[in-house]
Amino acid sequence: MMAQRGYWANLRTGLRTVWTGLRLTFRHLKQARRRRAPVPIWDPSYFRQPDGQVTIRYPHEAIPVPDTGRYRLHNHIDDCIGCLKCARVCPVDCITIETIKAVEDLGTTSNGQKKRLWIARFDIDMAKCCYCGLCTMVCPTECLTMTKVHDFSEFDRDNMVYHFANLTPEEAEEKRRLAEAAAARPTAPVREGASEKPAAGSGKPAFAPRAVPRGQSAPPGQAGAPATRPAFAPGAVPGPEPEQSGEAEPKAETSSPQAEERKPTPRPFVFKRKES
Amino acid sequence: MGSGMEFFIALLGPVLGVMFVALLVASFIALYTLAAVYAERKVSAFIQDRVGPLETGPRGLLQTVADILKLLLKEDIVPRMADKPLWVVAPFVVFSAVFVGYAVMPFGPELVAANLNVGVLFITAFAAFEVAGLLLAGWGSNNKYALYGAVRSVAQVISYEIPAGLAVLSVVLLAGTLNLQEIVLQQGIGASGPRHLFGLPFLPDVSALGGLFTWNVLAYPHLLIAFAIYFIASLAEVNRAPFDIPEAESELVAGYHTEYGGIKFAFFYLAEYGGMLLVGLIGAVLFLGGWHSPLPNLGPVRLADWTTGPIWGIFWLLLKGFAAVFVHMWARWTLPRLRVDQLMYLCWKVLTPFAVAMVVVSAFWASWR
Amino acid sequence: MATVYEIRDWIVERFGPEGVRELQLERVIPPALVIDPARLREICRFLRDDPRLYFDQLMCLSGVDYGPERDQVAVVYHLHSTVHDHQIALKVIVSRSENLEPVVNKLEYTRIGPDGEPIPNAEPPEAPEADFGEERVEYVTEYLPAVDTVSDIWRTAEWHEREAYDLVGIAFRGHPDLRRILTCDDWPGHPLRKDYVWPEYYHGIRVAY
Amino acid sequence: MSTSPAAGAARWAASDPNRVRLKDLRTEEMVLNMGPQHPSTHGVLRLEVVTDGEIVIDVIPHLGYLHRCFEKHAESLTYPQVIPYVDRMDYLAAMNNELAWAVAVERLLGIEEDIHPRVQYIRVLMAELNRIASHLVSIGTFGQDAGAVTPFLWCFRDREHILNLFEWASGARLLYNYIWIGGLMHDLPVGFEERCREFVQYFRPRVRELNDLLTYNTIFVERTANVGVLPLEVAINYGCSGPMLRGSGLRWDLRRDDPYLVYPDLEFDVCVGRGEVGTPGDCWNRYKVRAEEIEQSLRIIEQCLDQLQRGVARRTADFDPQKLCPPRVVPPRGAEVYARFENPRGELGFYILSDGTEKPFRVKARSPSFSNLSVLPEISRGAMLADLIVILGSVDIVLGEVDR
Repeated sequence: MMAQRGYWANLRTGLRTVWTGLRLTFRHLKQARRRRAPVPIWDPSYFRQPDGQVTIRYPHEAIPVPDTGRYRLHNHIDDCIGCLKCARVCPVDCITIETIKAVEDLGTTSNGQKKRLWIARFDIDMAKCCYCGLCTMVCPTECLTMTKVHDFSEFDRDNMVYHFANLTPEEAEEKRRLAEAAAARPTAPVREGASEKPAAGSGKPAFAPRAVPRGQSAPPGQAGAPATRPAFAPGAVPGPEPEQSGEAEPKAETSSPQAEERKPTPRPFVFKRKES
Repeated sequence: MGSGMEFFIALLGPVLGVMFVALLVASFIALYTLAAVYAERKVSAFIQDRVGPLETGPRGLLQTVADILKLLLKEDIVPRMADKPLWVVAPFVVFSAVFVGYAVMPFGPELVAANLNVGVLFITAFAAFEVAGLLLAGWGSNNKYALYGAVRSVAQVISYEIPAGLAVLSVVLLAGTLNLQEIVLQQGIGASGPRHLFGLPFLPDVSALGGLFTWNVLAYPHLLIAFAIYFIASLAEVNRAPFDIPEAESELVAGYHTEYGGIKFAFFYLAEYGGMLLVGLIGAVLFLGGWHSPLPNLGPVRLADWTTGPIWGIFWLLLKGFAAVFVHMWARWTLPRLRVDQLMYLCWKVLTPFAVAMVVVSAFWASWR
Repeated sequence: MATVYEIRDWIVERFGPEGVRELQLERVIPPALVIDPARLREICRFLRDDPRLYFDQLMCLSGVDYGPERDQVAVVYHLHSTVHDHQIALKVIVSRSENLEPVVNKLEYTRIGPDGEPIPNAEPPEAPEADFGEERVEYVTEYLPAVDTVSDIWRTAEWHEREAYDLVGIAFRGHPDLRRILTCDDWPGHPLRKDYVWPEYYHGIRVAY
Repeated sequence: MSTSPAAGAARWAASDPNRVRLKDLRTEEMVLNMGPQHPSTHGVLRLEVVTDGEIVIDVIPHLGYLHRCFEKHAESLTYPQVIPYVDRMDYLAAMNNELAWAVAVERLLGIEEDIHPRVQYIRVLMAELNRIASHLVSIGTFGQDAGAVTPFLWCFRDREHILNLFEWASGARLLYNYIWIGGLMHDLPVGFEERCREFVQYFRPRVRELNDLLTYNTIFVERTANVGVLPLEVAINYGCSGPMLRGSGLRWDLRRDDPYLVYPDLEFDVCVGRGEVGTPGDCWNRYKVRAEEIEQSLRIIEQCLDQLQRGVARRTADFDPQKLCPPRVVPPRGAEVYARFENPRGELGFYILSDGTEKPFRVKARSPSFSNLSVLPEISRGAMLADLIVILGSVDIVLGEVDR
């Protein structure tokens, strides 16, 4: 194999190319005295930085994220009209929205659209999010945006669920009551993703034993917490309206300590999720 | 320092003295390894346009200390199917083989732990013994990758002993001694007998000049080729790229030390870096004037005289050794890895013939002189 | 470069009118010939070796399940000639429920508890230390619709046929190594079947989602 | 979990899909399991290697460790929603995948010809940039497989600039969802074309540097030339494509031979393995094809930039590529298409069958790596263990695409 070009020619080529390589790497070794500044790509000097070290010392310095950067989602809930378009377009179903029909006037969004629904729940599971940005593109009021925040790691996966709704559970319950009273027909909350299996609490009792202890241990000082949870208890007969007592109500909470206890809520698995 | 140490040895007896020196050398190797690992990381980083360790300590200097602490604190896991005695003893065999080599290394005038008259033989013998440890490690791990690494390393070391040995032989023939200290002494000021520039009798005698010109590679120019051969072979002996076939990361994961962790792995590391320095030092002793200064006496400016002494000796020798280590690193981060058969080709068909030629030249030179 | 009509005519000329059952042109890119499953191998060999055609490359082999209503599965071969630079699609449509072929290649997996009873997969273990039981593996025979293999004509087909077997559940008669390729060896069912039931547990691991 | 040996053995049996049985081996043979966790399998691929010493007797690849059933997902998603999933197939060349999916669906809809020229040029520009990025990874990891670590990091250094460009244009660094059916997510940011041109200028010397360090290095040549020779007829029969096929000497590039978008208007050479060193079809020639394709891609990029800055695809105020996308993608019932595209790794084909709804009835992705990998056992028998790594590196697989 080596004797392809003759012994001496090979030897000469070998020495030459090895020397070329060594010279090249030595040049880089010398260049290491200089280093690139972490300039953004839109800076005209981006490709005119000196040769040398290129590493960015990340926590200390970072390349600025462009304005188009698609990272953490943010919802400006005041502008949300609860149209569910984002939840429907999401390929991974990481957005969960519950709305309640409003009887009173909710005003308009900042771009003049009429708001008709209370947003009892607007959760985005950023752990599931695939950052495709489709939800921000379909949003009619442009309230759902992807921000430039890209470093938001958490120790607990549950903290990756972001709650954007601005109603407390009590408020949500009241709105729901009002809505039911106002309308002759019952307005069950629309729950995207879980719509096929309404009684999730009764459908999967197997998960309840895991759900309850974790929820209890999380907020130790909360007196009211256990009261909302009996629907999850093992073997408990689901209430007459498991949807509201077991599912919807605790989920509509927004404050963070209570947020933890509703995380283990079983999410019924359905492969075909978006039946139109 | 030399005389102080002699006094010390005479006072406390040879055993204690040997232990002290051993401890000194061992702690030196450990400290040097810490520095060398750091240097390797920095060199590789700079070659690759990176910054290297920076966060632990000032300029990342404590990174290797942190790593060694991590290794020391790690759980000592023995694979269930391993051949335990062999597996346990292997890293220590490997390290000892390297460590023993330092015993005969002349660090300065009168500064040698064991002034053996067969020092060259001793050092090459023990360098070859290292492979026994690697084989134990590979076999004892009971891991196929480790076994591959061990077998490859045995094949490699056996091949590379030959050109390396021949290159050493070409020096020994000219020096007429196997004593490392004497070989060094011949290469500087105070060398007995005339020593002509480039070994040619019509050129001036440089034995009084000292410095660079009395080194073997300049006194006998063909030894430059011998030195190159020795250097390449020594790269292979310590399993460094482009001859890191036994631990080829992309093929054999980590070769013979795949299964090792914690303190045992640290010993392999010590052995590797200790070995790098050792082969560099041997090269310096045999070819580059050992602990002699490269600065010549120029008339009244007696640079060679001024820069000779025990401290200077350690300084110059280590400088030469570190330079060799740097070249090892430089080559490692430049060149791809050879395949086993290509390594054999390089050894048997390129290096060995040239080494034989150098021995022949040396033999003629020695008899003619 | 031959047109699809020419190709059809040549096949018909060689294999008779039953050789090509249908020519699909409308909204089908590239045009497809529905051919007789029984003569698939002959036709493929002809397509590859005939100097006018030289379909030397099988670009893609796709298994398609038309669902239980239509009760058919198809294998679609997209052929291409690097010599003449023309393309064609071949389709073989076979029944989904008749003339099934037994395939003994699937591992059935059960967990046997300490009492010797199989542990149902529905419940995850309470704690990691709990006895998870032993695994028992059995071979079972499946009955699948079958098509002749073309893996000896185009070697591309070897893996693509394995994939079609794995995901769509089509057996390939004469395939040298018909194993599952993408899913695990003991995966239940064939995921791209339209009536596929998504399992909730696999080896006691919840796989939903 | 039970820790008794019997239970362990049973567990082993269930998760032991080894093809080679101990009783089938000769005495001197040994089975080496390479992967799924191995530095050189480029992901989670398992190779069951039967070896006789250093010689490889047989290789049996085991796939599927990264299988997520893309095709099943695609059946339950609308056409535009599939794009993020397509991104994740060949995650090193997401733009090319998106382009392939978008054009395939456009062909299914019959609107392929109506795409705005600026959209087309931007797509080609992005695809070629991503081809460079992908080839850089391929070359770098190939060098690393051969033991040279430095080229790998140099390649990544330059790839970073491309990713920065992509992030600027699309907002994401790796999985872009930028090329949409009928249009794009948005227009290029102002100044993008200039920066792109600077990138080309910056990058050309870096390619030369890379050639100096790696391509013509004797050790590298010795390691790769005449290793894993893939004869042309075998390559065609196994359905190899892309640099695999061109490395074997066939001048075959879908951008030229089955063109899509504006590729017919662009000037570029199709690089083939010429056997400059070694023989056509060996690892070095496959590598070289990739290295040369980088330069051809730079040429294409320059032509695209000419058009985007001054030519038919100039920036106009009213250009909104998002508005060009059809609001609902519903192909006619029974329509089916097999569309193929030149990805960095070869021919990416999508077979899409529509049932007249918003969701495809069946999608089959013919991924280049899948077919390219299938030839691995054929060309690595008789090679040495170290060669197997190099051959695998030269096939340049992306497991996300092999397993889908």
